[in-house]
Amino acid sequence: MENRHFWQSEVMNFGWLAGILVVLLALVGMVVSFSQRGFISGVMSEGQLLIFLTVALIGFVAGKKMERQSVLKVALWGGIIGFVAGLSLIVLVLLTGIKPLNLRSMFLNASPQLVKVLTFGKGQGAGFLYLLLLNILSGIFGGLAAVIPGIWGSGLANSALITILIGLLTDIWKTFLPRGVAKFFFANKGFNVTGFLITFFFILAFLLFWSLYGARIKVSYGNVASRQPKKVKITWWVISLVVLLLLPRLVGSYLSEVLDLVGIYIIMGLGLNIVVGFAGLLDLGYVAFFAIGAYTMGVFTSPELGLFHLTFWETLPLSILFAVLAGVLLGIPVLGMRGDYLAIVTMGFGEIIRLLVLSDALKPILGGAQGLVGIARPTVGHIVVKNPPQFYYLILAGIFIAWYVASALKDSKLGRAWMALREDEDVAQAMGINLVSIKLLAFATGAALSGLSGAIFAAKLNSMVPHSFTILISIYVLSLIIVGGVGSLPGVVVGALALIGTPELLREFAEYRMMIYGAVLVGMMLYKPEGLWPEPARRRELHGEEGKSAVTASTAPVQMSEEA
Amino acid sequence: MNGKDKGKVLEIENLNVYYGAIQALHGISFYVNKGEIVTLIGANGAGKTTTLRTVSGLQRPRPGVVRFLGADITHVKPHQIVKEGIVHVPEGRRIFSALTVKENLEMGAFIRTDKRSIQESMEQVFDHFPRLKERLHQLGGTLSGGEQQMLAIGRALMSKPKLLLLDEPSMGLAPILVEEIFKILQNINAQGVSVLLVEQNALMALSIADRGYVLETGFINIQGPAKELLTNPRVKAAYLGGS
Amino acid sequence: MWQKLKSKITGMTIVMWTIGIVTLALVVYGSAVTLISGKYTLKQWIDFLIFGLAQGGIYALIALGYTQVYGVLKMINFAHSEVFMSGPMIGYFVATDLYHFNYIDTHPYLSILIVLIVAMFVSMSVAVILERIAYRPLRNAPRLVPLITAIGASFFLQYFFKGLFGSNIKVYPDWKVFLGKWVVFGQPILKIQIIVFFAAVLLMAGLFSFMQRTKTGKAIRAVSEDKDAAALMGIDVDSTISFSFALGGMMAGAGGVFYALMYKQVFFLMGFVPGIKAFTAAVLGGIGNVPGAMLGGLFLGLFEAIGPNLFLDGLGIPSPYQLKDVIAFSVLVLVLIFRPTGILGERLAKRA
Amino acid sequence: MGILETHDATKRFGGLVAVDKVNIDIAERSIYSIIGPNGAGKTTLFNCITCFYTADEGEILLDGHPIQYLSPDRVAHKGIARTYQNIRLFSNMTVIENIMVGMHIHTHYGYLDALLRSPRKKKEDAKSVAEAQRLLNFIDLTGKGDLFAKNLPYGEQRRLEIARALALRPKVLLLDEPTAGMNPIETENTMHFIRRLRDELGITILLIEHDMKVVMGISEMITVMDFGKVIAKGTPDEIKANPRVIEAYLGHGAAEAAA
Repeated sequence: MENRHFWQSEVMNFGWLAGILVVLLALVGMVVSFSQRGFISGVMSEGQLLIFLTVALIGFVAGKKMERQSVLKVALWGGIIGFVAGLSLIVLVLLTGIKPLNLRSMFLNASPQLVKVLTFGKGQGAGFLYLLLLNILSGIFGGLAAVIPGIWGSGLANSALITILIGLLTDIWKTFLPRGVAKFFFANKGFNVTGFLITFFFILAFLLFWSLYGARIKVSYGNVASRQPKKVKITWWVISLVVLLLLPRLVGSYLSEVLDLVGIYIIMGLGLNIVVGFAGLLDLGYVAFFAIGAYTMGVFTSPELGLFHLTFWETLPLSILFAVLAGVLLGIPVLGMRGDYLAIVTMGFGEIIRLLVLSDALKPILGGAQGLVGIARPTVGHIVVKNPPQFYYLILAGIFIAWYVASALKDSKLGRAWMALREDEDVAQAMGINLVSIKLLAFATGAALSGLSGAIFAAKLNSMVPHSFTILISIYVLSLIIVGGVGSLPGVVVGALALIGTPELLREFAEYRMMIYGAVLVGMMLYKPEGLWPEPARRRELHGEEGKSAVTASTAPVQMSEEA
Repeated sequence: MNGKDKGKVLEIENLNVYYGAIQALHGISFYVNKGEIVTLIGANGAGKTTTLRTVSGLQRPRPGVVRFLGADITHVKPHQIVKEGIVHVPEGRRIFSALTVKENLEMGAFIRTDKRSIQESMEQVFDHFPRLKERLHQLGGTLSGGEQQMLAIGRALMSKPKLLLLDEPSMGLAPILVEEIFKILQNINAQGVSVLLVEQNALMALSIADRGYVLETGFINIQGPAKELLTNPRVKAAYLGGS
Repeated sequence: MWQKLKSKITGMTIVMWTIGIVTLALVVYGSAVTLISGKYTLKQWIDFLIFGLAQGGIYALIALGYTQVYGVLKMINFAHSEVFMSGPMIGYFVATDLYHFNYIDTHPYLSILIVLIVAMFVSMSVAVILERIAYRPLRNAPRLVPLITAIGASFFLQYFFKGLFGSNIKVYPDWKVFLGKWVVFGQPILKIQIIVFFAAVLLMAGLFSFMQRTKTGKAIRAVSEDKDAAALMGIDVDSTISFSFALGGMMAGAGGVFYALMYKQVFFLMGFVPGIKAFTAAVLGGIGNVPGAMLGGLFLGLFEAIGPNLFLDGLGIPSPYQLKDVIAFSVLVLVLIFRPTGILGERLAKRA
Repeated sequence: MGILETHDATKRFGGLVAVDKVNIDIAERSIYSIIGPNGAGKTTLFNCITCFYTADEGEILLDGHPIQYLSPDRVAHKGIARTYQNIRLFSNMTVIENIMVGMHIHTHYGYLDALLRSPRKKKEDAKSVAEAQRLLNFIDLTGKGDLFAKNLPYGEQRRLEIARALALRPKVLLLDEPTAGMNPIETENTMHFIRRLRDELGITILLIEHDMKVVMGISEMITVMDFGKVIAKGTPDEIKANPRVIEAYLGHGAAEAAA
């Protein structure tokens, strides 16, 4: 260490990393795009926040890595990291200014707006100083959050994160909160300064309070819960049910639309979770069944083709039936395949279905590239379900069905057989489990739920085009399962809210959605493969083990390699 | 014999190794002197292979220390440990079946660059195992079990090791071949290579070794000069089939 | 014997064989109809053939990357299609600059070499970085984990490039020397297709002899077979794996430039379809097998170039060319069902 | 005629004949051991009997009926269960779930029952849980049902694997080195346990084992394999005295030493 040059030292590695990351964030366009939104009105936009958050994160990681060092040294490191990151951005700004280089001919986003955002609109002198200072502060903040012992450090980090989350979703709060309160906290775009400070310090205070008294509160609540477990449980159920039922009224039409979309993905997610999560069969052609469900709905109800004239409710079982048939048909050839082969073949299937739908060859029955219009709306009594809040209830019913199916099957011999299949196919077979039938049942059940979801989707849109059924849908669903926690039912909901809901609320995200999903998939697999909301059993086990045997956790991979 | 008291080549101290929740080695310690043949004997699952894998860096101890010629190599990567001078002939031979015999031997000399001295080493290997020369351009996978074992040992010698780790060289071989291979091992040892030999075939192993350790479920329970172990009643009962 | 046979026939095998036989019958029938109708002239068939060879050469170059990585890690590098895309994408900026300085017209061969080297270098770097960040930490994780990472990395890279360079289709400049046709045995043939085919073959031959002759090549083969044993020989397994990613990346980068020369355009999603097809080619030839990948690539290219006109047309399907990707994917599925080890792959004994 | 027989069972891998015309004949309610050096083909024979591999030649008869062409799950239905040399539990499932997977074929309800949570499903599942608990008691793991299998200590994992096999209610239980990696006391307990399986549950046991003390102590009949072939067969006393066995299994020198 001693004889290495400073520029090659560890802190500089972190510094370069931070520098490269922020420059890439700028070049990829996220910084500018997010800057349309304010975080703290007039002080910092979300684009700028993104930079500082990144720097703070790197500072945090660096701080964690040198936990035993003195606080002062960590702060110095954080500062250096921030400095390097800031400097990199300044270099970027200067480069964009060099005319003959014409950076913009290559990097679309090396634009005057980027320069403006990076220099806080204050020109190169003061702007650079600002940028550098804030970067340094972020680095120091991240580093300190990592090393300050006990609740203070984690409290700082957590309250910053929570505050940021609140700030990102200001539009939602504004619709919920009374106008006066909203005005006090939030400006036209994002927080106002007082709102930000109050929120941050309130959360910090709350976290500190909780760390001091939380355990005691939990114990006393636990007493109540353990004395009357059933009562508490029922109360919770009733409350959540009421909230679920009232939700569209509370949030209005636009958010209902978002909820509908999330709901459609939850149904699909619950279905794919059976295939991937329970049975461990990685199916990337899942969108095919969604498409089949949707197209069945379209073909049988659309007056445009004029082939059939069924209603929504008459077609719904057909949608599911055809999806199931397709699930079994596509399942048979892939029975003998494992892991990656299965993934790529199912992906091929998904593409085949899409290409067939698109082709001129099948245009007379499927509508070709133009798609279908005039798909039937569901009717309940005399009510035609057509606006988002109405569809919300239909979708909610669908979710309940899907949830019920998934949880009933999971808690049965079939569910156990699937898990055994996921764990060790050969041994599962030696236990007398017929692999063919349980694999096909997994594909079929998953396909049924996807078909259901597709049918609702088609009816909701009223019209559709083949381009709605690309591989991206499969990837969305897979991502949300993984983010939520493979095999976990609540995880599907959490995953769908996070991955489908957020980008809808933060429109700026939408453009970078796939990039973020990709990064999230990689990041989850590297750092949190069990997901945000793992299966209850798994969680119980992980908690029971905390501290008791750190040994087990860290040697698990070794064992895997041994078996391989 | 040829200067077996020049000091320790390999020193193992308090080695603990885990697979998941299962502890395979419980703080074992042993050493190999320069020029010695030392054998580790024990039943299946006793931890013999794990010990060798830990010495050659394929497995990490927690905690434990492996010292080679006085230097701590506990956390050195496997390929660098080869450069230090330890070479491990794994259980089941593990020759590269899609590479020719010659290519297998070349891989053995991977860490060396001087072509001429590599050629010399190859000649030496052929001295030990003339049969390999006849099969030079055959694919490794087409060799018989005995030839594969010879190739595995020959390949290991190509790196000019100071210490040879052998895992069950007798496995799956006819007794006559086992004797031939053990004789060659003695020759190799006579040329100054120290040997750590893991064997189930306790009798054969002890008959050529200087010292031996008996490994039982991750513990070293008996140790001593090979001659003594051969007559030790407990060893006899458990591993030599005597009564 | 009969009992043995009977035991092998289950409902599933019947279904699968039915699928196979029906497919075969359709192909034969369609081809017969097309050939008898004489809809296409010999010249057209030759055009299809040459195009198929060039296309196949590109598939083969990409397929080599899948095979290299599968060899050493036994996983499908899902993001390889983005490795393929990244090279020609950056190469485009070099090519346009060269074009603006009029260098392409004055020094066509030198400038294509520059573009090629840049593209190969970029693809190589992407492949190596990918391995380092996304795969290496997961070397011992359960199989599904690195696969999901690979999928994630693939989509990340696509949209990362979209973010950096925009989503518009970028048109490669023309190399005048590659335009037009040559007359071979009285048949005019597009220059570019011939050049691409031979360049691809040359690169593959280079790679093949590298793998056979050099120490590093042998080390890659050793690592493919047995990582632990290779490490015990003193081979640095990590860097050898990196190296095979690098080789695969370079081949894909070159393939990408050829693709860009043939189709004149690059954009951020260009990798997906050639990627999955090249994977098909790798499986077709026997994944993990270098000559297999080459053979599989050429075979698939030919199949795809001739197939739609040959048998789909005969079946009376309108605009059969739309369905050429369906053919490729069907080939993948059929190969995996009936000969999962591919043309050159040997059926490995299943041992505990 | 025994409960399990092989007639000239043969399995090849390429040029290697891993199991070469092996004939064994196991009497009902007996403990039968197969011994031999590493790589002798014992585990391959197990894989042939459980139809994980299809024997290339020869017959495998259970209760006089050929089973060699069945799929592994059918063989399990017929009454053969096994454990593995390197424990293969469903490590991310709980202990009780592992056993309940073993009961799969004895849990009689279908897809619709599961979907509708029918009374029959509830009854059958309750029965399974009760039986699983009973098995847990039998292997001394009472109260550990909710732990993940991977977190049990080694000896308990071995026992759990046996319990999972017992859950299939097999006629014949194949144990692949059940005492590997155990200390003498654990080994002693395991021997006792295996005897109980036979005596209390009436199960026929086929054993691969290296520990001579175990083999000689509990088996009624022994077959010795080497290079895929049977080289000796007999009672423990006969085997102990057989010079060919001593030579193959213990090495050339041993024969002299024993002499």
